[in-house]
Amino acid sequence: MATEAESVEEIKRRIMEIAERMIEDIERGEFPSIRYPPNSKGNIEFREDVGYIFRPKTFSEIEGDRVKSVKTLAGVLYGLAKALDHLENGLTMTKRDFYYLHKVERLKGTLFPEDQRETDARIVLMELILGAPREAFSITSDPRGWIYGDIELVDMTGRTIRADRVGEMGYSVPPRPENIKFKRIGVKAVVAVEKVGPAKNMIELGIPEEYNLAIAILKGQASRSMRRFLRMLSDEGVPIAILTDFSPWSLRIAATVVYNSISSAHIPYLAAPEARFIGIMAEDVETGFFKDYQFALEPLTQADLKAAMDNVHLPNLQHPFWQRENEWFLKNKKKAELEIFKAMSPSAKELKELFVSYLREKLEDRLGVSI
Amino acid sequence: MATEAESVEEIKRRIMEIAERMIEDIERGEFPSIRYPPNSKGNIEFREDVGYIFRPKTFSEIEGDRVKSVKTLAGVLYGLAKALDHLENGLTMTKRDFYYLHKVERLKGTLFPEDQRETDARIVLMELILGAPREAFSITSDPRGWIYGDIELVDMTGRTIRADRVGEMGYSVPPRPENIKFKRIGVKAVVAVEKVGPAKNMIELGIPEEYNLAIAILKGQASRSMRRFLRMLSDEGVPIAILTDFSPWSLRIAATVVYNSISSAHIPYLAAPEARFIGIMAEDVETGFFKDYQFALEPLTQADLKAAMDNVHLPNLQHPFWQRENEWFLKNKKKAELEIFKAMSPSAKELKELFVSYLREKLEDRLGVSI
Amino acid sequence: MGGGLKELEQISAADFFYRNRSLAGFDNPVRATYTTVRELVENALDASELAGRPPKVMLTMEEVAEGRLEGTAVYMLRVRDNGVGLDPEDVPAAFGKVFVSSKYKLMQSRGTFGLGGTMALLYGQITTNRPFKVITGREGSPLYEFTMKIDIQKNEPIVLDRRILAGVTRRSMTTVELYFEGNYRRARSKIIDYLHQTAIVTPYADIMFIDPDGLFFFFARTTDQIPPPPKETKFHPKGIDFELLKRLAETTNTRKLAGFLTTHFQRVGPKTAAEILARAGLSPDLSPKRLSDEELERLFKALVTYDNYLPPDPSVLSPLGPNLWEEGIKKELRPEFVKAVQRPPAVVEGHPVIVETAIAYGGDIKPAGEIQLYRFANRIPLLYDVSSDVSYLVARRLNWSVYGLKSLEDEPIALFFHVVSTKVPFKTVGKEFIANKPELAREVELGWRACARDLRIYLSRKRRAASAARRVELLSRYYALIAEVLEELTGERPPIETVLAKVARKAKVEVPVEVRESGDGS
Amino acid sequence: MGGGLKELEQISAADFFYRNRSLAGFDNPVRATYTTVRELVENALDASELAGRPPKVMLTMEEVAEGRLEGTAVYMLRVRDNGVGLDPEDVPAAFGKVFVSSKYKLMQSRGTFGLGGTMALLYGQITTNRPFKVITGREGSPLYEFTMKIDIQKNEPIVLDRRILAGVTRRSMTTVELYFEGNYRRARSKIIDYLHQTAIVTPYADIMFIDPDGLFFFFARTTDQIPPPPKETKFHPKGIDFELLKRLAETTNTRKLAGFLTTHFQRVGPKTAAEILARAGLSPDLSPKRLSDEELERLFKALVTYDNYLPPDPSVLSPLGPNLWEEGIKKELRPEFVKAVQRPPAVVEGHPVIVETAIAYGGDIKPAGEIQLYRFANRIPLLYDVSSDVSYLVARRLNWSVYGLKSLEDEPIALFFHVVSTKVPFKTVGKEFIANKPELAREVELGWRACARDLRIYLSRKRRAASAARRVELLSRYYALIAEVLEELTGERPPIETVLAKVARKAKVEVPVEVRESGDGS
Repeated sequence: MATEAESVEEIKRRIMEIAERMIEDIERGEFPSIRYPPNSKGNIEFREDVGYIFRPKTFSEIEGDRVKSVKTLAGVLYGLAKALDHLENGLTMTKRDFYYLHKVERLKGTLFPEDQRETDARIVLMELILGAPREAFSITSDPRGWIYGDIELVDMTGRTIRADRVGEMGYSVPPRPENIKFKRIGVKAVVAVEKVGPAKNMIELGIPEEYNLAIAILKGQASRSMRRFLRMLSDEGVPIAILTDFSPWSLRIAATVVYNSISSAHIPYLAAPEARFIGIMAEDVETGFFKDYQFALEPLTQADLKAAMDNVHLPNLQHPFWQRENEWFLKNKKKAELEIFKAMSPSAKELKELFVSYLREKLEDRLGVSI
Repeated sequence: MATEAESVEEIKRRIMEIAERMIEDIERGEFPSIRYPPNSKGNIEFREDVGYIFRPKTFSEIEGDRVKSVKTLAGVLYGLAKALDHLENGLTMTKRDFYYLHKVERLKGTLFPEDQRETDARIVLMELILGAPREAFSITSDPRGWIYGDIELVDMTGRTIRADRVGEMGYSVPPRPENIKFKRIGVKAVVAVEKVGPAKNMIELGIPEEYNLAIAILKGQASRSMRRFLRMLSDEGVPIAILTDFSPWSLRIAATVVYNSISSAHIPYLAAPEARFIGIMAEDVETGFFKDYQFALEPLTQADLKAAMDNVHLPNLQHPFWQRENEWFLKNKKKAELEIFKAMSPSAKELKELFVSYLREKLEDRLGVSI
Repeated sequence: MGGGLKELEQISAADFFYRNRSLAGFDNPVRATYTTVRELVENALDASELAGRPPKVMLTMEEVAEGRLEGTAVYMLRVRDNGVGLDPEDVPAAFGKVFVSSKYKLMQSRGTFGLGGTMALLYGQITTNRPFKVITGREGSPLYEFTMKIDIQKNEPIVLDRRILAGVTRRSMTTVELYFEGNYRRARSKIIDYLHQTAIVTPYADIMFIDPDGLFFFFARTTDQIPPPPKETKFHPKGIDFELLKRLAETTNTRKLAGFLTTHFQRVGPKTAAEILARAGLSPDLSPKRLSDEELERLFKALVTYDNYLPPDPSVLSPLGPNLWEEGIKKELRPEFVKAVQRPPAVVEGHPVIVETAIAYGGDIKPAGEIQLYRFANRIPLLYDVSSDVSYLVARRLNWSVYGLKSLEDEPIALFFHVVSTKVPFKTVGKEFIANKPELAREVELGWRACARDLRIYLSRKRRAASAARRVELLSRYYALIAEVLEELTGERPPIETVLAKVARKAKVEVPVEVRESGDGS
Repeated sequence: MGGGLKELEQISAADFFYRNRSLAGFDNPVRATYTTVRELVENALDASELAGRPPKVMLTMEEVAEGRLEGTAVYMLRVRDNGVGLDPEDVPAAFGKVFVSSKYKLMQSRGTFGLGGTMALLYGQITTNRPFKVITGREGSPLYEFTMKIDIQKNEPIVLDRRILAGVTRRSMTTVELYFEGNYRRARSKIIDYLHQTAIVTPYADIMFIDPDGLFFFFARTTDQIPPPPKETKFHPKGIDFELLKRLAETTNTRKLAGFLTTHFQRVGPKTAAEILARAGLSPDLSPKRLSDEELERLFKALVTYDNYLPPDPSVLSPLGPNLWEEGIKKELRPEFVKAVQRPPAVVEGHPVIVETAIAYGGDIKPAGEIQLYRFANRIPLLYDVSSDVSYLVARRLNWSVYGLKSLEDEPIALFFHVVSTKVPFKTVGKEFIANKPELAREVELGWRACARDLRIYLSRKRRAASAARRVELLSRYYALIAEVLEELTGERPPIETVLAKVARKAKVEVPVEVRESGDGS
């Protein structure tokens, strides 16, 4: 699935092109500048069917003759040179690494950074200039997330791995899943679970084996690599279900998997528009599955409430479905967590039954998958 | 390696014994009470050769006739009943799950919790009463940490797994590593690296394969499961090296692997006293490996400084070695991070050489391992 | 001084105050309205108390015309007291002159400069140009009515009319009636507050007020007992200055220095007088009136530097006493607990001082989100500048938690502070708050501590009773759960009723008839 | 009033103040020391200015004996001015009586109650019982020396000695010499501060002070120009009260009412007078001295309710003027920038007011972590209670960021505020801060805004020049790096010197000779 934009050779070519254009400018007696499409609101569209798309209409210029931007210009150039070097040596770096690449003698008085925010901001700029995610030029994020289930894949080293045979957590999704090829997919669907506890319980209860499901463990907000990985699975035709808490944050977690997020809207292939939300909903709490367990709801914290208020304006939550859910928080000031399944099962015996009946109903209803 | 204290049957027996003793008390017309050794300073010893050991000299009583402790008594009893239930059904739970097990109708007016701190505190009490880690009675922590290298192991499902053939991150250490059996260990040593970036780079540079090393990725403070796992490897005779930043926190990270920590001092088999510190040291910065890169040091944050001041009194850092290192922070108010290797390598080419020469020197010097 | 003087002219004391009326609290119509009421009420209370009878003060205020400024009006104010009344010969001087005061004697009194009442009359005259009336009589004698003005430039009374209203006065009384321009609307809450607090500190007085809107306020007395009136006293030698000594020496009737000292000063007996005169190098037989300036100065030095006097005589002071004060607080605030304490006499800057404190709790007192502090000086309520007062500072710094109180702001508690002295240590000319002198702060602190100790005992008794009952209820609830869980684990329900009955007996409480069933079986 | 009066006695004005000396700032030895110096300096400055010459004030203070209290001492204070001197006949009344004031005229002056100087003498006498001396003479006439005391009870001067020191005075002068008990040690910093701030607002005065430790402080004048002296003026009809009208009517020399009005009031011409008398129903030909009380009252009502007067005449005021004030600020504080602004006259509560403001920046002024605010009223520095002053409130609320200032506390900036009026609207009797009247706040705000606009222009010019040079330096540095990285990437070093030269020419700055080499090659 690696696209042209992300192939190593293409990235190298683009970096060299930028360098040469700068030299030409200077030789003409002009200050060099770099033009790029900013990830401003106007350049980002949101469509319910495909999520965020980056469609530049306006462009910005990093102008080399201005005091305010000459540091940015030099910084981007230096960053691109370092990225090229890493690509050529097949090495990755973290954002912290990138920051340290600026803590060198030669950059004193110029780019030697005050703190990491400076170099982090420049990474986004490089993404926009190169039109590629930072992983494409070797700056990876901390890996987070596992997948457990009957999926066979070939990873960058060429080895074949089966995701339910690599330990009880399953397969750790790597920072750059681009390198993975799927060999065989033996599951009916992937259930991406927000929290480790419930996901682990499903695995312990044998649900993946018994019902032919894969369990993806997000551990909070889905990481970029996990989102890319789920999109790759979706592109293979696997139905993706997102199982989250019922909280203002969980709406965002789900929507980010489906639509991508505004902060990474300029990066393609992070959205999985075919994925479906099967998390807890207002209806489940009010009149459905959890109606007798209202007392087990948690109050919203101040941060939760703030998130709910912000949700009102988030473009990827504008669909009436999300807004209706979100209104519930603003009105009731409560949330339901996946752990509520525990509060419902007086003894551990009942837990499997509860999980399965919940999954059965939601998978059928939202993805047409029968288990 | 599972000890008697942690075997499922033994735990179940102990729980039933407590219940029966309470019934006997009540039948005698007395209020029941539970006696346990608190994890107070006096009950914890520290020895440089084995780390923290829990050796109770004084005992506390949860008294059933006192308003202040009757809630604790009821809470412990209820918690033990829930643990027994999970053990009988082969299911784990998180601390959050345990909290939710208290959010039930029947506990209204008694144990229905205000917030999770209440039930978290009770877990520690249960550990002390049962004399076993919470994992033994099915309350597990979030998994964190990987190991990559030529190690073959058999996990709880009975499958054989080789830790350098399960993807580019390596094998995810599970929440309860007790269940693992080692089949073959092909490495000269395990290097436990604090941070993901440098660890990942070592793997990318082929260092595990080329030098017969395993890389354990801690991702910050080593999780309880990782510490148990490293102890298990150490018990198999594998030299363990701990590679951290040079910061007040890193001293604690290293010492916690070697000696265990005071907060879990009552839990056995978490320390790996044979493990050796190979992280960055004051000497390295002042006159050694990094002496020309002082400018790449980071200033201590307020939190860092506070940690350094607290380190002065931490029992597991009382050895003159740690105190000398710690004094450096108090004096210089700076720290060195592992990313400094990046600041030292003008191009990615030099990085492997730097890593290898550092590891070679330190492994030889601290563990007598030649690579 | 210097070269710029022209048209030199001496002005009278009344004239000076006319020109600087803000000094006495008449700086704007609102404040002037409050000050006018206050000065006349205080004079009326003083008059009645000196007569040794429970005061009965009746105020009537009517709006009679519009004022010149926005929001102001001309008011008629009539204040009647049941004091002994005045001799008609004294009336013109008592009401028509500024700066009448009694001679070289010390006595506790409410008045501020001893001229407040006259200033109110002066202010009325300046703003309305109307005369004021004084109706006064003594039981059995005729009742007189004077209609008067004040000649401000000369500081002299002008009697416009003097007549006999009745041949025989049935009950002694004095009524003052004046017109002034003010603003009652905006002064109203301060005035009512002032009367309410006056009632707290004067529980033996009936105070009635009919305001310009026709509303009737009645602060009724609940006791007949009045505190003993203050006595006059001589000066303590440590509190004098040279000028005073000179005047005493000029006007004394004594013939010899030794007698002069023992006659005019307290704490000076023949032996002390002899020692002092020896130190001054003066013969005890010298005539005080014939002393040279230089001799007088030696005497002065000897008097003020001598160190073996007893402290000033406090018998001159008239504190309210704990009983009366608790009475006043109960009647006006209806607390569930009140405790007043009178401190022993102390000395502040050479003057005797008695501090009285009280604490009230609960009942009609509700938490107010701020410290509720009532302050009084010589039985006058202090309404302004609370946060600078010594008592406020003490209230803030005291560790109330020792007495089982979490916070003064959020509990139903009110604090009271009364300072009684021949010279109240006010901090400012406005006389609205008491200076933060260490000796005084100590008195306030010790007083409140004593009150708070009683409050702690009261509160802890109350709390103990509540907590014993709560204990039985709580244990019952938890043991219901414990029994249930044990039954789940072992199949056997332990007999918790026996143990519970034991505690209940000890606490003298019933066990809840049915040990509560939990809702969610399992 | 009421029944308790005994031994009635009238006391004199001097006696009243003797009994209430805290009113005038003599409440303790420290404050009394400061007040004594201040009152005498102000009298001296007034005297010299009225003589129309740059003041030269010389103070000497010596410790002559120990005081009675801990830390106090007896001091001799001598203050000499270069005013026109006094007529010897005027001396006793001018110095030996309380409440001498000029007659029914309004004039801006420094004095507080017009009695501060006398109070200082009185205080000295009370505390030391020593006489004071006045030495005065007019150029060409004899030089007299008076040795005096004050009879406090009678409020009369006592001249102990009067002699001629010299037959001919060479330069007019007055010296006052007195003894008092005080505490210079603790009053020292306040006194020096007072003199320093007085120098700011009186740049045309030489002020010298030799203190009890022998230290010499000299605040030298830097200009000969003195502001025009204030004029006397008549009352504005809106600012009078009935009492005043009555006195004017009694003492006037005019014969007819029409003339009376135009003669004694400002803003009243014949036409206005006629209108007012018509409204009062009084004939213009009536004699003012023969008006009945009732007629006078009608006249009063008509005068104060008439609404078409012009506002009060501000020519009576004597502001310092921007030039003199900037001079004073420059000489005492040496700022790098100063701007003073004089606001047009305004009216506050019927009295004319002129506000002067100034802002100074940089130089010897350093950031102080708090607002540096200098306040003056009729050329007197105000040293206490800054945080309640109207100007402080305005300084806090003004949005200074509009003028390129981040914070008053952390920048090297000082604010100045001077209010000039026939009646300065002080808030308290202590006369230490100015009331927060909206009209006044507006004047202060507009004044500072005008100053701040100039400051903004100054600062932005300064910043622009610095930034052009910085730009060239900065671009050069970054292009050295850019060239290096490009060379690493492509093997080709681009000719950055050309482009850099272009900017440098535009900014009129040299390009650094060598474009800086980076340290770490790669």
